Amino acid sequence: MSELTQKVSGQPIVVDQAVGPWKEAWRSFKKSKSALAGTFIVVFFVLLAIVGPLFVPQAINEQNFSMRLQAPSSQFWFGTDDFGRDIFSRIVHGARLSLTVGFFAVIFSAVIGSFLGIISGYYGKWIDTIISRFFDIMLAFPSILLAIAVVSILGPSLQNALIAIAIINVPNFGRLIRSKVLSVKQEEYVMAARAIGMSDARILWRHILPNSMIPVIVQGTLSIATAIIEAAALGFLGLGAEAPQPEWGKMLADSRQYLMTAPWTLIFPGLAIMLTVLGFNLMGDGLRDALDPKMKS
Amino acid sequence: MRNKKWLLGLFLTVILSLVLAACSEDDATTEGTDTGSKDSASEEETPQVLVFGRGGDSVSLDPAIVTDGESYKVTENIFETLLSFGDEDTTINPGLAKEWTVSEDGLTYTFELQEGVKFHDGTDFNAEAVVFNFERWTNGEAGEFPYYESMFTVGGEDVIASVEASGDYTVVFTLTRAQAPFLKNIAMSPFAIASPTAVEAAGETFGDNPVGTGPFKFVEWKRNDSITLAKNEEYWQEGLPKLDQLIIKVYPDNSARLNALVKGEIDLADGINPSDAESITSNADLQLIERPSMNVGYLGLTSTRKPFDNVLVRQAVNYAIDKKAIVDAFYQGYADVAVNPMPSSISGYNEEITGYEYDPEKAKALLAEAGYNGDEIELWAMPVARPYMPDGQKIAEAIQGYLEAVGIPSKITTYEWATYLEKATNGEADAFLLGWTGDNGDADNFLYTLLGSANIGSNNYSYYKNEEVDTLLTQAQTETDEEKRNGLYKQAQAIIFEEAPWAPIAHSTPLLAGKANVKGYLPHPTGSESLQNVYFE
Amino acid sequence: MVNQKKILEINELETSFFSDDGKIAAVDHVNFDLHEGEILAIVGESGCGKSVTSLSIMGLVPSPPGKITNGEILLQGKDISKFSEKEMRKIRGNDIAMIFQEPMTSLNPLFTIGNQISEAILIHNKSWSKKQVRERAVEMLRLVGLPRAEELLNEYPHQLSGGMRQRVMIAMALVCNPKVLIADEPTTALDVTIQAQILKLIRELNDKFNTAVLMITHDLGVVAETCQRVIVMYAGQVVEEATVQEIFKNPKHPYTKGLIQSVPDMRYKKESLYSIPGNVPKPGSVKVGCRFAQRCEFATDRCLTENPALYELSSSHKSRCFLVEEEGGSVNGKESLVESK
Amino acid sequence: MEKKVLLKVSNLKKHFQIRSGMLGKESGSVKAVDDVSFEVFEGETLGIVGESGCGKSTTGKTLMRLIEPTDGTIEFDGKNITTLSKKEMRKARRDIQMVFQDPYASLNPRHKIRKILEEPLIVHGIGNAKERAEKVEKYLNIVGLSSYHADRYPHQFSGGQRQRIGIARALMTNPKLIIADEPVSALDVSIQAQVLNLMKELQEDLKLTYIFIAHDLGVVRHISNRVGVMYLGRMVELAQSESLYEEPLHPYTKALLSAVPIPDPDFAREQIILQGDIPSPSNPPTGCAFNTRCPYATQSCREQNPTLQEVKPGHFVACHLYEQVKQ
Amino acid sequence: MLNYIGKRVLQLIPVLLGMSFIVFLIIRAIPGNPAQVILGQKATQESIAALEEKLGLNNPWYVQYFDYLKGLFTGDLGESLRTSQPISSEIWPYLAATIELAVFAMIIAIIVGVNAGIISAWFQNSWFDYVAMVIALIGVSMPIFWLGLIEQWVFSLNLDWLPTSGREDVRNPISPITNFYLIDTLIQGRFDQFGIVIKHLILPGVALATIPTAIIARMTRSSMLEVMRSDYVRTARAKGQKMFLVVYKHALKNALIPVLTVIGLQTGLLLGGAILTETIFSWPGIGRYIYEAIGYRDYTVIQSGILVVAFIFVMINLIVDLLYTVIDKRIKYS
Repeated sequence: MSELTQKVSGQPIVVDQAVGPWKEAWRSFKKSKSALAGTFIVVFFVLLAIVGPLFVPQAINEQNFSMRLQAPSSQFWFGTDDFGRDIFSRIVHGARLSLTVGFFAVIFSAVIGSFLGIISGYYGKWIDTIISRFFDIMLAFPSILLAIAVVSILGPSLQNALIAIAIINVPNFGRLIRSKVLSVKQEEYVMAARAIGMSDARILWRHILPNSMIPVIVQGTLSIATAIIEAAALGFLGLGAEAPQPEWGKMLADSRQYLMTAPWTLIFPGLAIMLTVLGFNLMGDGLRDALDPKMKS
Repeated sequence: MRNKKWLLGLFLTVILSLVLAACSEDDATTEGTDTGSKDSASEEETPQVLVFGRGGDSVSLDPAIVTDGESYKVTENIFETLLSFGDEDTTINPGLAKEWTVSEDGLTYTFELQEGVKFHDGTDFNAEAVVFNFERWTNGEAGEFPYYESMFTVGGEDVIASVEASGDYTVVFTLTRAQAPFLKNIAMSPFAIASPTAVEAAGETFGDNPVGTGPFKFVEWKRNDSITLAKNEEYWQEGLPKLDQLIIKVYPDNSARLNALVKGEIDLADGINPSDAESITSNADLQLIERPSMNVGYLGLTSTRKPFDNVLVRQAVNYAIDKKAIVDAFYQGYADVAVNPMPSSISGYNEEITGYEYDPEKAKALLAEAGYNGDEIELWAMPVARPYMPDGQKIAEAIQGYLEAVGIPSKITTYEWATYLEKATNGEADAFLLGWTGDNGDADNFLYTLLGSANIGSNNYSYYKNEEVDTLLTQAQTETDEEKRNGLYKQAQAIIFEEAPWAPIAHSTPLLAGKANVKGYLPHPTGSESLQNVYFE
Repeated sequence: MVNQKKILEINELETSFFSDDGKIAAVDHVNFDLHEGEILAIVGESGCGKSVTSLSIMGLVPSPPGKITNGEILLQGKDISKFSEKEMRKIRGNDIAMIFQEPMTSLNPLFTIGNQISEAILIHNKSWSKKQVRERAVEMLRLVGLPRAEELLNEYPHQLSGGMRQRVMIAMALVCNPKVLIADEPTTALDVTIQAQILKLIRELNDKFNTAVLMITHDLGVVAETCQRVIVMYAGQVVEEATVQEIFKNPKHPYTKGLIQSVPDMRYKKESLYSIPGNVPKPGSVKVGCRFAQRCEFATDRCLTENPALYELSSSHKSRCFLVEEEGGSVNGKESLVESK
Repeated sequence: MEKKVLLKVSNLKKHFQIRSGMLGKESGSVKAVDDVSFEVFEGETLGIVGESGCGKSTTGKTLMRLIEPTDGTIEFDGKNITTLSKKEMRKARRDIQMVFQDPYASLNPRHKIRKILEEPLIVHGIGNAKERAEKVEKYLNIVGLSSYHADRYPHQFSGGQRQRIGIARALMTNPKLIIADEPVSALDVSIQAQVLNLMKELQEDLKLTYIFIAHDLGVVRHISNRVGVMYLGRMVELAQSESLYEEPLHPYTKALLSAVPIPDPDFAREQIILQGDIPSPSNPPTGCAFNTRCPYATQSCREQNPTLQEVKPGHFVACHLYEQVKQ
Repeated sequence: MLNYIGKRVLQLIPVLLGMSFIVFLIIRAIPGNPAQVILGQKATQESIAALEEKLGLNNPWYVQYFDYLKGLFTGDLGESLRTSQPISSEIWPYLAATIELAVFAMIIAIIVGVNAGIISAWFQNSWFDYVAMVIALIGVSMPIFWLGLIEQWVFSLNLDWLPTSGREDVRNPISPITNFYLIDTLIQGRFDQFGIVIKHLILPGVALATIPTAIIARMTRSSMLEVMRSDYVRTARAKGQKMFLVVYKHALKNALIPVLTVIGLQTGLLLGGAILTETIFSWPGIGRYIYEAIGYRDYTVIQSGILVVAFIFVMINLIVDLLYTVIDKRIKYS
């Protein structure tokens, strides 16, 4: 037998390092140009959100009526709005708001959704029925209307918009996790874990959860993208950020009347939303390909 | 195989429709321009069709049961009242009543009606019809005819004791108490005379099939979209109306409405943003129309809440805000800086009061004197555009900046409009933006309604209560001598100025815009007017 | 047998896959002939290149990343590896037909059996009437031993068992009387009793129509029961070619020997099976020397540095091993021709 | 010599319910395992063969109660494990371990080999960290891998190596019985031989008892002492492997054996080619399940289900043909 | 099959019931009083109280709920609190407007998306594939309210090709029959108006179609790529079938199933979620109708409106499920 072992190890193909699934994923992620581009955009906006405000030329809420609606120039890169505020500075600050909303809304909905989904998928039976019906109901709601209703209850503010977005995204995560748990439950390594005498709780924690979480990461990244759009949409309807917060959707809504006269007030906030969302979408796609090639939209 | 056919079918249908669209597009454009040029050529033969764009749909076309201005914009053209306002002011003019007399004690009013007037359904207009309408309103269930209740009941008691026909064309009103603005009230849109036959026949659905005596007949209502009216060929005023058809179309979004106007899809548009005024005046195809101001936009300071329970703080706020700058920036100058709670065009306006000038230093001093501790206040901003305040959010942002400058930190808070009103009614706001558009151009409709303590929990949002003011205002209600009455109002305004329950901001000039060839349009300060004199040049 | 007409000649075929790591030859200079009417087996373990060989013949190597990078495939003397896609379409299903391993997934689940067979007929016989097509389809289904042929035409694949589906696949493949039938692991997914049915059918059809069959399989039992000649592939190369008798009675290549010995024979119980140590190398991983050297008990230094040629022992037996050279095998035939080019 | 019975299975049944209709009423059942009884002696290998859908895998999983049996008893080491609580059953699994068919799917792709192998020890509270690490290395060596392999992930191994890991995992708790469910069917022939040899060596060294489930009759003969043949959820024949392969009694066994291709071109035999397909287990024929394909089927075969009877010493068969002989 | 449909419809009942209950609770949790809103800023306390009583708003909530449910079971969606119109008759023009727009958008999305996806998959890694997929990614990242504004700015205001908003030419109004204007104009033989309706549909239709197009294209591509690798596609090619037919016949039909799910889902979303587009383009649709009703606290309209939208949403899902069986005979519902 030792001879055999030697033969085996004598193979020319010996990968001497432990290449874990994460490393493997990173490798394939790195290969994708679009994923890298997405990451670059995301990192750029994250950095912008963190350190950008320290460097912007003008205090964002400083009103200067003599400088209203100035076209982009070397002084005001993206022009000024109807308060004479520098749009560039406001967009930089707005990155912080949009990213915060996107990120936390997704964290909340992912945590709650995963919790419900795991319970539903793992325990099944009547709990599953109840939770699944609940998800059905939530999904049958036109989500934007639901968000509007939630904001109407809580009062319009960025924080409440965040809560509304978190709520409408719960069933998406819940369903995803539930189906993933159901499929992981059928995997042979779970059967194998039971065969060695492992308890259900341990199987859930050690085997089912880690393997079910991958789609959550992917979905989470993609959901940040949609959450940012949803926050902007609520802001656009006047149900999101409060004045004078430089939230991008609100900036768009505030500048609608200048579509003809001062289009820069609309173009730049819109571009900022689109780019950020694009970044997260690209990154999410890359993550999906790297982590979970089988997963589909 | 079957599958393929299905796909092919779908494909062909779509291609076909696109081709059709492409072909007919050309037709449409040429036709469109044709009609356009004919319209502007104002030839006698071609029908004159005017499209009026506005922000919201009517609730109902029965003027008696509604309270919203959008409904009156339409009903003014279908119905007429016994008396009518002047073209651009609230002076009393004959309407369906050609003459009227008032008794000495102010308790009996006799109206002589126009003869030969017919409702659109052919019913004769006469004294019986007037009596029928007033009886309908008097006998209505609580809440059914809200305006009738609010204008003709005082303290739960009916003002109108009886309405009787003393001849085919004579109507006599008997009041329980004198009411100074009675004639102005009678002229208000809600008290338009409807066809008794139609009301009885339609019952609850009268609001869908309105029948009046007005210059236009109702044709069609596509809810949330458009209402079409046609010329009343039998209209009793000779030569009117000049238009053949009137289409009132909803564009909820201000920008969308303006775009439609620019594109020639509509001829008249209300709710124009002051910021767009410049682009309209510089466009030769368009004209900017200013509606005479009869409103006030103000920053209410709830006098039951800290820190505004202190008059010094309220005054300080008044000093802190540069109202002129706000008017210039957000009304684009299409407003007067407000000093008093009512606009200067209303009789009884106190011209001696010049208002608080912009003086941040003085504001700081007052705050120091008041011992204001620098607590953050909530500054409420309305979420929707109102005629008296085109953009509450932005004005709030500006005010926030001014308050900050004198050391009052504030947080801008917004609720949905319905919630906003309710919460403000409950006195939950520290400082809030609101406003008022007059109904009948009477001082009572501003001062008593907005600042009388009886209206706390209703329109007195700032919870202002001053016994002296209350006494002056109730006295004025029954005082029929115009001079004396104005004196009372001037006194009240002086006290209100000192007490500063509000920081009045502006009396805006609501803007409309129209195609340059639209003539004869005279916007009315109340916001609703008949378009009978409008024509295309 | 050797004198029989060659219907298909594979000369120096190299099919490579391109990835970020460069080019990897999955089929590495493979030579063999297929004669009229014979059943030739290509046997080997997973990853040896046997399936890629068959796809190369069909011109169905997934591209990208795969591509035929060298050699020729002569069908009755014409090099079809150089054919355009359009020309190739006329060959496929008409001159060369193919059946696959998974009868469950090889039939389109959304079309009826009749639709799929008719399609195969119509592609190459465009002028046929509906009735002709239908009759031919029924005839073929009967031929492969399917009952209720008429009704089957309106049924969907999922209504059939695995064995029946494989029969349908065979019927579909033979519908245009091809000269060559490539059967890629046709029974691997089937149960033993069904496998016996299908193998019997293939033998019968081969007899009846004289269709040459290229049988790709990993199962030596299947080889022994159905084939006349055998090609053994290992890591992309042909390592041995012989008649079925020779392969089993007198295997020359150590890999072939090992392979045969590692099969547990149902007839006997051995104390311990012979096992070839180590693993099948990944394609492209062995750069120098004999590809089997790492696992070969006879391996010498020469084996580690030099790649042996396919030595010919007799006209019907070739083996890629230096031991054969020592036994007197010589290099000739195509290989020598091509190499001398 | 009386051999010790390690596992005794009596009248084991597993019926999967099919629900349908509006309220999910039970409309039928798949009798995956239908009244199967057998014994496994200590130190032997019992092979269970059959075609797909015959219930051999379900039987294997039911023995460990990975699938709860519908009926019947399983006595392991003298103890009835069908009545154990879930918790007790988990403990009992220390002595019964399983090797799975798919070496790709049965190892958690996110765990390193060390973690995979340690897990059974942790679950059963065996040893401290150091002892566990030593044991992992020891068993890696035993199955022919090296200790440095412990820090790799499953996807870095070939199929044969993974199956060695699967076997190592099964051995970690020193079980008495190993149920191997098609352990070599996913492997290439040359690798298959390695794994089979390994299993045989381990059996001798560690005194293991195997239940070896497979569809390949050659493999089963090679490794088993006794062999059971299953068809449609039933055990149709059970005998010493020599006896079964040399003198199969049941017509199905005969046909099955004759259908196996023999890697010998000179081997001549009369093949019995069965007609038709295996019936669906959700709708099995009445009487003997094999009667639809059996060349000898009689009226009684269509009506009555034969029971498994010992017709020769140690040779059991469920067929009406032999019942009559015996009587 | 009928049995299955019946079962599915039965299953809808708890979902719709649960939904009506949740909607009921949510909207009553929204502060603000419908009577106040109806009467407006100028109302008195008395008239508000009187109106509340008239509308039944002073009953306990469960009484209101059961009254509402009772109405629902007799097919009565209630009356709008604001306009006193029966919702069942009031809602249709809005719904029809939205359906027309959504269907128009989905037709664009399906034709463009499916074909782009197919071609991208067929010529994987070609320039077309790259360009199409980059566009698709930008498409899914697009805030459509912004896109709508930019569309108006470019195509309507600057280029003057298309109308800015609305469904019809105001001066040349369409007399509604079905309220689907494309159909109405055809019935009436008004081809000039048909063209006008199409022109009005283009801008909002394209804005609305952007995201579904992108999603469908991506979905079709990945689904096609998977199918193209399948054995039966290889079989079809081995028969000598033309690549075009292999792709559009064999592969597409199989690839369509996941795409169908997306199409169904997106259609459902468009029907309820087009509020922003409807606002920007002044489209008198159901989304805006409900949104405005929230503003007016018109409880019955919100309740019934959302229920109707949800009902359509679940019906679309049901139809999609049934379509599966048409496409894929393996799927049997019983």
